[in-house]
Amino acid sequence: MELTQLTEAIKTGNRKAAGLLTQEAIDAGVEPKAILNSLIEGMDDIGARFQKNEVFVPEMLIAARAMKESMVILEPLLVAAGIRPEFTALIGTVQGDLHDIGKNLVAMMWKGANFNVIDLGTNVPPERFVAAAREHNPQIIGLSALLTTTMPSMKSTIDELKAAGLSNAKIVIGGAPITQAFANQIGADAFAPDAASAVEVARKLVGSQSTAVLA
Amino acid sequence: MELTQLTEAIKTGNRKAAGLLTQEAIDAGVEPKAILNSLIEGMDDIGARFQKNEVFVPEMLIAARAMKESMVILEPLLVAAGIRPEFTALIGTVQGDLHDIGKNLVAMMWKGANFNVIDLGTNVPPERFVAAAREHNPQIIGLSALLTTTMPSMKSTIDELKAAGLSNAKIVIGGAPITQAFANQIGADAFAPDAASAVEVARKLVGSQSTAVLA
Amino acid sequence: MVLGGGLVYPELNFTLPTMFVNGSTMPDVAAQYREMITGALKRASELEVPGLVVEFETLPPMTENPDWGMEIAQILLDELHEASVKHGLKSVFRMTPNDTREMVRPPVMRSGELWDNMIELFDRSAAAGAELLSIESVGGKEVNDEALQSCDIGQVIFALSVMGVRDMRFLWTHIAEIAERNHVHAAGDTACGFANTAMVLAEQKLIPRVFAAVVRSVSAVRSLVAYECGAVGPGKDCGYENVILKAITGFPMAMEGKTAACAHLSPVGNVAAAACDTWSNESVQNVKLLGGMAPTCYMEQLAYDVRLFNEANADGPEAAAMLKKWLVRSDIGLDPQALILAPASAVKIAESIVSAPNHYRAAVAAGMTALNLITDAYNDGSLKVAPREVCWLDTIKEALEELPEDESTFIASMMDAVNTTTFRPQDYDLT
Amino acid sequence: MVLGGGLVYPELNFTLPTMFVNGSTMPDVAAQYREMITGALKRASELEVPGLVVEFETLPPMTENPDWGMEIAQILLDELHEASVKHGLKSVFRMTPNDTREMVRPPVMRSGELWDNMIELFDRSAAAGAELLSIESVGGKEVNDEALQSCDIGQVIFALSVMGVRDMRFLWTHIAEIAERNHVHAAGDTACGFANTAMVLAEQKLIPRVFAAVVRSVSAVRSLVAYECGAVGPGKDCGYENVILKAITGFPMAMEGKTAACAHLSPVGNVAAAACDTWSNESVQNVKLLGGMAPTCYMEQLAYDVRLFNEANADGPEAAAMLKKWLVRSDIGLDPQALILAPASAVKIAESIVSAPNHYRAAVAAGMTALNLITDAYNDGSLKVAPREVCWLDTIKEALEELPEDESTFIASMMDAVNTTTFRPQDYDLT
Ligand SMILES: [Zn+2]
Ligand SMILES: [Zn+2]
Ligand SMILES: [Zn+2]
Repeated sequence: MELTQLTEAIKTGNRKAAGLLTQEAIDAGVEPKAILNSLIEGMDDIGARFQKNEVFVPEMLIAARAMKESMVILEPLLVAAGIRPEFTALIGTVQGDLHDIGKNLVAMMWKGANFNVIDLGTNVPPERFVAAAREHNPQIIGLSALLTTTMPSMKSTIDELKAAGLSNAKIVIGGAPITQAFANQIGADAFAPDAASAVEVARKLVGSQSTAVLA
Repeated sequence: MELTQLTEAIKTGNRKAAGLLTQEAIDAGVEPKAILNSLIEGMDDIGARFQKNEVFVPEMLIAARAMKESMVILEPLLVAAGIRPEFTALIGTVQGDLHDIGKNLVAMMWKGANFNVIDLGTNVPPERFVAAAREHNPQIIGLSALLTTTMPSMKSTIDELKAAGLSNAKIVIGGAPITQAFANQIGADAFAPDAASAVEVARKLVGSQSTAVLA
Repeated sequence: MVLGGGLVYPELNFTLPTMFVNGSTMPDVAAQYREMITGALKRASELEVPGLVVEFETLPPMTENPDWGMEIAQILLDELHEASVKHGLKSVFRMTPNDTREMVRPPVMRSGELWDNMIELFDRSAAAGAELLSIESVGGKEVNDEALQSCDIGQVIFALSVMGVRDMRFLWTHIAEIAERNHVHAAGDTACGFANTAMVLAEQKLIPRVFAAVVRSVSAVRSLVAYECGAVGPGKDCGYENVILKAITGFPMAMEGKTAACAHLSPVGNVAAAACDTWSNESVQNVKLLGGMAPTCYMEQLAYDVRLFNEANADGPEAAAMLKKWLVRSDIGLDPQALILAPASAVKIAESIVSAPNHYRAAVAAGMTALNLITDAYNDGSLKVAPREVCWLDTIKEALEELPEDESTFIASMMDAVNTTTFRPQDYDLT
Repeated sequence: MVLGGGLVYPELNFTLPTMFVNGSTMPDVAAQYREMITGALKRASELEVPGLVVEFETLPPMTENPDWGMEIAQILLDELHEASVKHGLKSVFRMTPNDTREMVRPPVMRSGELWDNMIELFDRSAAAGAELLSIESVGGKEVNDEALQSCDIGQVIFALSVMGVRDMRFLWTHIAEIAERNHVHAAGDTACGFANTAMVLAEQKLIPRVFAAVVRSVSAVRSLVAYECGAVGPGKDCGYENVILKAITGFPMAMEGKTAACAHLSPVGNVAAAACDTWSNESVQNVKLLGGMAPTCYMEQLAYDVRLFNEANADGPEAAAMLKKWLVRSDIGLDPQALILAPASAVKIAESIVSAPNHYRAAVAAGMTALNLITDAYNDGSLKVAPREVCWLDTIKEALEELPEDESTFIASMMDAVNTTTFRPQDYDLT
């Protein structure tokens, strides 16, 4: 069977078609890895168009939902074959700060880039970052803040992560008042000026070769 | 004789009268210290009016010039009596910066407050501050900068002064881009937001009791 | 000082640079606010502003700890008093406690320690002399955040006209009572966390501008509730929907535009000025610019903006109308939100709101009116719409048309559609 | 892009935050400028400005090391080119080498390494595509600094109309030659180090505003020399005297006002806009504001200011005149400098300058005309003058009246009066 139809279903966010075509492919005996790649190709396409400002977040979201529909069916086969996301990312808005959206967009973008994303929510104290990092062993930890008065919480969080010996995870920070200079100052590994660039930044940090490993 | 006339001559910046009345007082056998105090009283009055924005720099300047006219006559007697300015202040615009006026105004204000002021000019490298501090043993060192790109020279200067063991002089910084936060950051002892406040700041630093020891 | 009496006043707001707010930093925090207010008031006096509104929008720890919030409020009130005595500077103080109820998730909206402390801060600041009480209330944001990302106008309408309206009715009844008891004014709210979030996402090209414009129009229905509960304006600066509320209520409104670029970029820099009674910079951190501390620099910019508005007003209604025409025309051809915030559009949206039988239908009507204004202007060539956005005109229209007539049917369908774990239905009378 | 053709363009300038400029920091310096220009151009494109002037005013080390200056200039030129190709953004690049001749005291004005490097930077940047050449030249500042502090108008006139004029004649002959050879424009100079210093000192209440206003008027005689030597405008933004020069030359002028509060406070925030062909923010550091990096925020503010000007202009000369009337009226009753920079005043000052037999007499005439305008307005109640300043009206008048008719007599008396150790008389043909 032709997987291009499945890729197209992801690109256009056709959830129903995505599910049906995935099942069809499995039934036709197509390799799980090949099916996954066709999904990735679809996400790759929409992601590139998003980066070029040709489509918006909702289009990204419906593509991601279509992908999810496929993955529900595909995942057990991938697990059985030992195929899993290469990288894990932890993300949260730091203590004292309630801002959601920027953090959510980055999480969505990272999921789209085939990161296993664990979202700790908002107002996350340093100790919860530390505990979650111990549990999930992430390669990337993303910290978000929108208030000048919660920016110092980023530093506390980084300090506690380092003190806990969790310094092999790369830390990337972002949010309206954040700058590269601040990132340098508090010992973050990187600064992402916006959601779209967060993927590039994260990939660079983990040294991922793929320009678009999406899943 | 009445010294109030001399005080008045200083206040109004009447240079000629200041000189004549000083000589008269000396001839009449008035104590040099008493004459000095009458001058100080005049400068004190004009200084207070300047702080209240009632008079301008030029009025301060002509009062200072009248005072100088008196001092030319009075100084030998003061020296003979062992009466000299209590404090010495060094001042200069830091390396790379050519801005004069702010620094000059502070120098003028400090002179008015009876500091012995040594003005190193503009574009002063750290080593010249160090050499001058060794020579003059100031209680106060004033650093001025008007460019964001010469502010780091303030830090270099402070670092070199400290490295040279000259850290008993109190360092005060100022200039358009300077803030208290920057002063703290580079280890300055104080920040003077403008020329008028520079006197208060300097007096506080040297722990001078006098609210207006002017000469 | 009469707000809304024809003269436009600057309204200044400022905030801390990067620093913690806690017990040990409170002396520094206080010093920062003292520095900001003294610098700004000095400049306002020098420029002889006809009067000034100073807004204190607290940071979360200052609402959680009313003593801290009051310490800063008192510093500001004292400095305003001193500037009045020393320099004859007339001023009004607006107190805007940060809505901290969402510090826990799902938020507890009507009780608990967060609620108690917030109400305490309103009460104590009103007693201390805060003449205007405002808030950027957040009820409904639990659903709206997600709705914006998926550009789901139905869910936005649920968040704003069902959840938002119900929360504001509860909250503003309390604020109005506090204002009355303390003989001060309940001023107004803002759809900041809803429509400004949409606007900023659109500026970042993350969602369509046409969608953000429709959200703005819908948001008016929610912000209107403050006035239904007794608020009298001026509505809070960042509520760009204030122009619509002014058309409905006639109350004076704070507005912000180009001179709030320090706080966020916007496509409505000039048009927003066309209906302002106070003109604001939204918020600027206390950082150093070459000209002075940023709050002082922005005080100067507001003062000159306001001088211009008042000079035109001084030449009579025709002159004032001419300046407004230029301010409006400068923006409305380039952005759909600018178009729907032009006073003429605002009147049409206001009409559609007041003719509706309930808040829900008002929200749908406001959205549809905005969408029609945008579509008509696009079709007649007077409004640019980016090619990638054009399809959204139909998408939003269809979504609006599919919404049921009946509010309870709508609520039932939305309670199925949205993520109900993000909020407490009982806090919105939705159980 | 036609400057002076009726459409007003924004003119943006930006500078580094706190950092060293040296060989080892040049990569960071370059990154800063790249960040500033890309952010600003992105916003300018989004707001669809009709065109843009970007000024690069170098910092001293970049004039001393032309390679560094050129590295940054090339980054800016490349980004302007890219924005033009990608987004159709029209732009003009103004190169303003910092006048480094005063790095040694007394300054060597006409030769030496500092001079050579400065001229090299002009030449190379013109060859690279800098269409406008400008400078804030400093000849005469050696005397003017002291003259301002003592408010000695005779010495100010000596500094400006003798020293300044002679230095500018020498310098601008070179710049005009470079411009011609490279087919770019000698744009113009500014009395920044003279009249803006006076204005800022007056804002700080250190010298009288009336004195600063007279200094401004006198400074026009000096800045005019650039045009006498072949400059064609637009005169540099911070030259508030440009309005007088425009009345004389008819050339387009850059102006700055309220939206330059980031760089310095001023009493002429609106009136300065009444004669602008480009509208500038003077200079803003690359610091972060909540809305974005400060250069981006100021780009937005300029864009909206300019939209308003152009909307009024689009309605024809009467409409444009009405907006100008408001801009002027907003400021001229409150500050003497605002009064003398109103276009109507500027014409009178311009007339007194062009009727004078030489630069010296022109300076005296300009000062007297300004003083009379101020005195008349004070007397008829249309201008506020602070009580402590009133006596200065007579003081300055007497000082002006006492100045000799004959230039050589004046020069001889001034060479006795001023501190001649601060400058090299031979650099001013004064030996
Ligand atoms: Zn807001
Ligand atoms: Zn606000
Ligand atoms: Zn300048």
